[in-house]
Amino acid sequence: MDNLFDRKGETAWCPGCGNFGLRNIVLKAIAELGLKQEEVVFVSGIGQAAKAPQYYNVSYFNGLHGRALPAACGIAAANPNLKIIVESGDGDMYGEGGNHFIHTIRRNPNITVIVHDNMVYGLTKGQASPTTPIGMKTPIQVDGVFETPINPMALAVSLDASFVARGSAGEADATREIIKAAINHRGFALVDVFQACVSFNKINTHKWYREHTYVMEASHDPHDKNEAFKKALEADPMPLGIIYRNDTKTVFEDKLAPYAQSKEPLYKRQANTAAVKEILESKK
Amino acid sequence: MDNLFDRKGETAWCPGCGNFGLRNIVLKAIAELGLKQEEVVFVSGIGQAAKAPQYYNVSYFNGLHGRALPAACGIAAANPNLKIIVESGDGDMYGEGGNHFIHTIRRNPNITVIVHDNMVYGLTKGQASPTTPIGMKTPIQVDGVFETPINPMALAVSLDASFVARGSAGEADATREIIKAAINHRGFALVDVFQACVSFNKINTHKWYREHTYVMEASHDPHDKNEAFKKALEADPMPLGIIYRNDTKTVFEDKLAPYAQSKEPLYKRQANTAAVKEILESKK
Amino acid sequence: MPDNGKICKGEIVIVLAGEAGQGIQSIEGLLAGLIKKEGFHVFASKEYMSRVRGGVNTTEIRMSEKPVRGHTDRIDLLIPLNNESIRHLANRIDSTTVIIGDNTQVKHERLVNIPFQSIASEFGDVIYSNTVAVGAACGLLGIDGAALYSQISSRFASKGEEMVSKNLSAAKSGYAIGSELRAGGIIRTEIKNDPSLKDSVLINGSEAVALGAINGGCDCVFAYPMTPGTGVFTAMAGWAKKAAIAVEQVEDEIGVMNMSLGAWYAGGRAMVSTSGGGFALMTEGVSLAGMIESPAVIHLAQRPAPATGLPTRTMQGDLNMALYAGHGSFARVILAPGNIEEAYELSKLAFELADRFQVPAFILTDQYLTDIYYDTVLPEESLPVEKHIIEAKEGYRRYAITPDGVSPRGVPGFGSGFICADSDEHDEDGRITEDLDGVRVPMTDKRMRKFSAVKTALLRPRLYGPEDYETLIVSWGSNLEIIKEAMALSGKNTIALAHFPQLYPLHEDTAGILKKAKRLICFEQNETGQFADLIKLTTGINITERVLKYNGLSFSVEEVLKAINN
Amino acid sequence: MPDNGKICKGEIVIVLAGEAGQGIQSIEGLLAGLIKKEGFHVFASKEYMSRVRGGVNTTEIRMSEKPVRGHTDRIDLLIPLNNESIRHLANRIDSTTVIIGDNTQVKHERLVNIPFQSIASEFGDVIYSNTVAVGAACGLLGIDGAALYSQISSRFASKGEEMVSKNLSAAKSGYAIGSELRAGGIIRTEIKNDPSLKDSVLINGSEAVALGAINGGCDCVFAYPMTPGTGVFTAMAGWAKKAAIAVEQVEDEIGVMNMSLGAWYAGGRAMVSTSGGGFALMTEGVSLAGMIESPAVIHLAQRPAPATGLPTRTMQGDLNMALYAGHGSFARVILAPGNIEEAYELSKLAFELADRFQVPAFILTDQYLTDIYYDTVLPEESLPVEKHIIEAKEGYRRYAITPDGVSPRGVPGFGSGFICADSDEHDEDGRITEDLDGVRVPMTDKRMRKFSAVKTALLRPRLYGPEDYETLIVSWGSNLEIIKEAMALSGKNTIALAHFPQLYPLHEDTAGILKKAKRLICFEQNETGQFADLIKLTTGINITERVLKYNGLSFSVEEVLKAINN
Ligand SMILES: Cc1ncc(C[n+]2csc(CCOP(=O)(O)OP(=O)(O)O)c2C)c(N)n1
Ligand SMILES: Cc1ncc(C[n+]2csc(CCOP(=O)(O)OP(=O)(O)O)c2C)c(N)n1
Ligand code: SF4
Ligand code: SF4
Ligand SMILES: [Mg+2]
Ligand SMILES: [Mg+2]
Repeated sequence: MDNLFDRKGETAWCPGCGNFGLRNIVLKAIAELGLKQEEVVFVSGIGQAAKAPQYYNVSYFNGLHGRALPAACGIAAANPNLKIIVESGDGDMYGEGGNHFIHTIRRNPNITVIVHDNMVYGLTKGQASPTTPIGMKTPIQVDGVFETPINPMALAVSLDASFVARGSAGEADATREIIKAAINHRGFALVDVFQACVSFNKINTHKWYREHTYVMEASHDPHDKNEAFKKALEADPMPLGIIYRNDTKTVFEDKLAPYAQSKEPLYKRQANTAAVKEILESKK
Repeated sequence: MDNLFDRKGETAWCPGCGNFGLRNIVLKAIAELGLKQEEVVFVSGIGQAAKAPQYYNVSYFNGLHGRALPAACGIAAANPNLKIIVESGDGDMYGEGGNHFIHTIRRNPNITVIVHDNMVYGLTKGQASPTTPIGMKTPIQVDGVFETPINPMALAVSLDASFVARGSAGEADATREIIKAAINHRGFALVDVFQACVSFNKINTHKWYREHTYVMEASHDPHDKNEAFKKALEADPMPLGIIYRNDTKTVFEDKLAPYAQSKEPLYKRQANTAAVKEILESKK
Repeated sequence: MPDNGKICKGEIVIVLAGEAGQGIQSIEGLLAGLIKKEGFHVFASKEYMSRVRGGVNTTEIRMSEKPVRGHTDRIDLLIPLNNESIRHLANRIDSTTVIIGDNTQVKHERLVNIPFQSIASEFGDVIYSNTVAVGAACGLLGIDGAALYSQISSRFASKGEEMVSKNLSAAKSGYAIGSELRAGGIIRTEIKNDPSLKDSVLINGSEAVALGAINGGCDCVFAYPMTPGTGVFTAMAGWAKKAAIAVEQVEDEIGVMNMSLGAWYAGGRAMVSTSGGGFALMTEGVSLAGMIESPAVIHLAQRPAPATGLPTRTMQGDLNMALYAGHGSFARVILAPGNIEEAYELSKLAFELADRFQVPAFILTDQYLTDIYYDTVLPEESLPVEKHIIEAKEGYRRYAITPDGVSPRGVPGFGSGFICADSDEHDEDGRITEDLDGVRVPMTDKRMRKFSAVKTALLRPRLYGPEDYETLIVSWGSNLEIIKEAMALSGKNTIALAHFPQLYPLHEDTAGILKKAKRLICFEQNETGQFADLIKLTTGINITERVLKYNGLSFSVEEVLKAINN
Repeated sequence: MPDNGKICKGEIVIVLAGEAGQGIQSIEGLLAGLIKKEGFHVFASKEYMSRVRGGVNTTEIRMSEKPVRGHTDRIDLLIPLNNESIRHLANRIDSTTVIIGDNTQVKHERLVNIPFQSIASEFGDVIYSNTVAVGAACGLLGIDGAALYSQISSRFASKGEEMVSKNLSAAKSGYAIGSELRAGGIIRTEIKNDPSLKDSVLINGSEAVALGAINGGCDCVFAYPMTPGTGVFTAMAGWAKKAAIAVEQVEDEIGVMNMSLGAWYAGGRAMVSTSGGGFALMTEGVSLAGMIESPAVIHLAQRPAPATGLPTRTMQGDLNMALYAGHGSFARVILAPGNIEEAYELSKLAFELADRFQVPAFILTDQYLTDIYYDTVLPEESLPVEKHIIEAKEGYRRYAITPDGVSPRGVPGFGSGFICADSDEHDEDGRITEDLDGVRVPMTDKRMRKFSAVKTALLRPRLYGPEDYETLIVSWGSNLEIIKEAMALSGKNTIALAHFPQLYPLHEDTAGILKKAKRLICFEQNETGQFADLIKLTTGINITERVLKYNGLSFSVEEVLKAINN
């Protein structure tokens, strides 16, 4: 059966790029979940990964570099009935957007965040990203990166993110299931997905990811934060799967005043002039 | 003996504020370390805490709200011989400045960062900060904070910060020793110091901090990251002391080209016109 | 004690002064409320330091038989709580100023001593000094004691029985002394009261902006605290439940702006509130609004810059920033209320204009305006707000090319069409393009046509004074009422004021209005005359007489009067 | 094959076109280098899409016996690597354009077929097609084969023996076919070469900015990648070790700006490099520079906006942003190089002015200028850079009030005085203040005096053409050489050009220069004429004839010519 979400046609991606694999995984995941096209909104920043929403048949908000998350929170605030999926790059999410990443985790809106983690800045031609491994040489890091890369799993666990998982574009089935679980999760769900950039990252290739990752067993208990942290630190091979989850957290939209009584989206509501009247009355 | 760093006179702080205690601790620490006044630079952002450098006899860079860390990195880049101490508030460091916090940890410049953590925005009159506990009511968070507070210790450990410690303004001796160790540490050293805001935080008072913290035993091994993470999560009471350290990390300034041969600060150097000549020659 | 009592006919100007933390603000609130309740017109303005304790903060309260709207230098009655206040207000104290205070705290040759602290101590704590002071003030002003006591009771009710009774006793002691001084003739007020005042409200500038926004359908408020933008944020947070508003404190101003654009995209009507430094961080987001043609409403409360500047002071220095914020060319609207009524009116209008033309709309206020309050009557709204939203059918094109550049706006979830917003140059569908002549140029032209579109709904400069003016004062923002009062005092019937509630785009009548005058004077609270420059750029008319102030305080009626008479 | 061969006298314009990733850039580099090495003048400019693979990118290479500096629409020889290129360049292909290509990839009725791919396949892989193409081009242009082969050998040396030999074979095959076509007269070049060219350098705009900065004593470069600002960053990173420069990629542009101010504070000389959207994030930091009176050097490479816009295209749309960035009033300097020589000159000057007056100095370039390259001679600097730093003695006051507003600048660690920088309003010591009339006002006045101070070192508009002009073209930035060439072609001796290397403040002669003309035409690559507006605001002269372009491509010589002849 045709996948309705699949917007056929050209992409701006390089042949052989891991983005294609991840695109297929996402398309299949949302189709399998039976999401309705008109209730889904994709949100992204700027980068090669951030172009992904352009290639789906959905509504999207393709905002500024690094600013996908606040836009997504605003969308959630205006209409909590939408399925909001953020799809963006490692530079976008952990670099320029790092502050939003931390605080959106704290805010815990009901959104799914899929990070195309190719450990490099693709669109701007190969500079180091926050996840680039130490030693990699680039046109800017001419002697090799020396900064400690971010471990998105450990970082998200330390912030008590409500759903923290890792996938890999090369592990289609496992990753699709993870993404489905993330979308089904109510609250902030992070899925960092390894993805080879064939043009600019000559170290973390498709093969490298295959050789340095494994799909976790069911035995890992994602509810224990200390265990999750340990898992997150596992380095070689790196585990794929749901590292941590905390289903007890308050969800952002639930705390917003408009939704105390009803989930009706804001666009259907009227200006609250009655409240103004009442307030003015109290000031007489 | 008179402490030369002590700039006597009025402060803009409220009587009874924990900032006074912390100020005394810092003054004593830097005096005991025998730092020379003219080689010390304090850097801060904006907030009540961030005013601290105004009250020392030192050079300071009192920059923008949230932007102390990049300024400190720039100072380190221009003169690696200076002792750079950042002193600022929890809102400044973890809120507005959150992205710099993450990435400065990765960069690992040789600076000490002392955060006055009063779990509130003092200067702007009592809104929630990133460390405000769940449930606290404020003029903005009228129903109480629901966002998960940042645990600065866990966050810094997850980022493999090279020195991660917690103090409390009410524990002068222990905190002074921690700060001294932080200043002596080569690399990024975080000391988050609990400090009561008597005007706006009615929950986390001097007494509360006393009752919910303890000074750690020497038995804790700060070199084990998983153990450190566990320590960081300990909630009631919360440990004070050095939670984590990693002395093997590369220091930012060491990687900068000007310091490959010599540590001479940039202000003493001359424009490198010879290099231009050479480059132009190569382009003929 | 002065030999002859002072008589205040029609009006008295009271100034309260003391350290931050000494409770000036609560005295002020209590007193102003009582004055209004008693049927007198009241106006209050404050100036304060950027600290939580210490320093000197002052509040001016005008009690009058006519509406009073502006800040004056004159002080009839000064109640200083500390000695610093005397020094701080030296320029405003003259030989007729009556000063009452505690002589253990305050030194002045003409001080009328009331031992606030020792009286307070009788009730167990000097913290009751404030209440003694407010009681004394009420007594002096001849305000009804019963009204005072009932206010005190209700204000302290939540703090328990003991607090109520001690404060009541303190107020009564103060009141007795105040009444005695009044009887002794030290200061006499001859001010008629006006019972109809019970229908008017006592409201400050921040609250007026907030309520106007709710009238405009505002349903989301995102902000990061920053003085003086915080007032609107706090007001909205307080009313969030009553008015069903989504309020969120965001991690930084960049997040604030982008969150607001996300909300508009999904059908919300968001406002942000900030000040200069915070707004600087939003400028990339303003450009995004320009590109995705999103409405945006930005309350920008000005304070002195550069950088952190003087956080709690006032200024009109951010006009250029509002005008030019964001890379690229795109239409925008800048409104600048002159008083509380306009704050209420224009804040609503900002939502309408932003939504109708899908542009950023600014509400440009300042610390002075956000903090002042006075009694006024604000109209209640009954017409429903037009939302300018359509149902997106299949094949919907978010950026359909239209004659006026405005494309019908759909929101996700409403209809089966896709709503695609793209920060890159895009085609009518909202999809990224590299077609330069085929798409970039027509899409830019479409956006540029909105510069004309917004001109179809401009506010005309508001003229005060004679129609056949010789001198025309040009002004914007919170100078309005101060200038009006100065004009009235000047007694000249050749002077008029052109007050601009909309700064950008300028109304087409502007040049004509200015050309009629022989003399043009522009009053602005910045270093260069940013608005005069905008007028020059737009009309070619160069106003060379620019009265500029930038010490962080508003103009006073007296200052304006002096400048007019120059 | 056309019946009559085409003769290119004195110059030939070659355009290479193909997908991103097809190696256009490496052909271009090789070819341009060879042309220069052979003693011909060369100019190259590129336009490309914002993607890593696919789409169409083109490079224009002019080979000439005279210096060539500007972009032209005309194409004498087109080498398209894919069929999309033909469509993309349709407007520029005319009946005289010779097109060579592989007819399995490219369709055109006049295509001269060279089977690049099948030849390449002989050597085992179609990836050698490029090398075949470059060989063919060299053959066609009559470039010495030996020079080509030695370039190929050295370029592929690092990739191993096999790569060298296969590329050499591919080049030779292409060269043979190219030479044959040349002999067959399909295109004939009659271009004299100039052996003195060996003393000139081949350098692009980004490199020129970078080298000029090093001459200006630049020792720190902080940036976050953003096209087209990245070129300067990359050049500096490449030369960091050679020139002892501290280079750091920062987490975001806010960090970039603040890091640079930290570096200046501590005695470094930092440059940042960015584009519009990134600069928007720096504006709060620019205001900080204004307040702490820090030098700052900002390379702002313009591209089309709003928002992400067209990331790889060119525009002159950020002038207003550079002019008004940052809340508050403070002096600044905006320089805008018109060509590579000026990029080199003004980049150095930016450091001198920033440091001398302690103000932000902008180097405003654009994608076109940063990417073009041509042969030129750049002067070597020998005079030491003046650092404007003093030793701070005890009691040193960072913000000492001075007649010109500039206070002697100390740095921490040099002397025993304290260097206190404060983003709040501060006193002469740099300590926070709330003294309004005593400190705020004089401190503001001091800062405002720097507006006059920077006017003591202004660059005059540079005039090209007759002194007794009737028509004066007004222009800034990278239009310079294009307009100069068009003027020369127009043959009119009544037209002159006023090119402004400094946009702000404007030189006092500006009004006089403009008033001499009967007709004024302003060329700008933005939607409104931002510079013309600045001239209007400053001089009162309103240039109504504004030739504006904003499709993302630079002007071409032909376009300018047409506009002049209008
Ligand atoms: C404010 C701002 N700064 C910089 C850029 C330039 N920029 C665009 S994408 C990008 C990095 C993209 O990296 P990543 O998010 O990892 O995506 P990828 O291309 O690797 O998929 C940068 C730096 C920008 N568009 N905006
Ligand atoms: C860009 C910007 N946004 C907001 C502010 C207003 N502001 C000043 S201090 C502060 C919070 C201070 O909190 P914290 O850092 O915890 O310091 P504290 O006062 O509690 O010591 C805020 C929001 C500002 N100065 N600049
Ligand atoms: S640059 Fe890298 S990440 Fe981007 S499309 Fe190409 S291969 Fe993929
Ligand atoms: S507001 Fe709080 S943190 Fe600030 S000085 Fe007062 S008590 Fe201390
Ligand atoms: Mg990436
Ligand atoms: Mg705090």
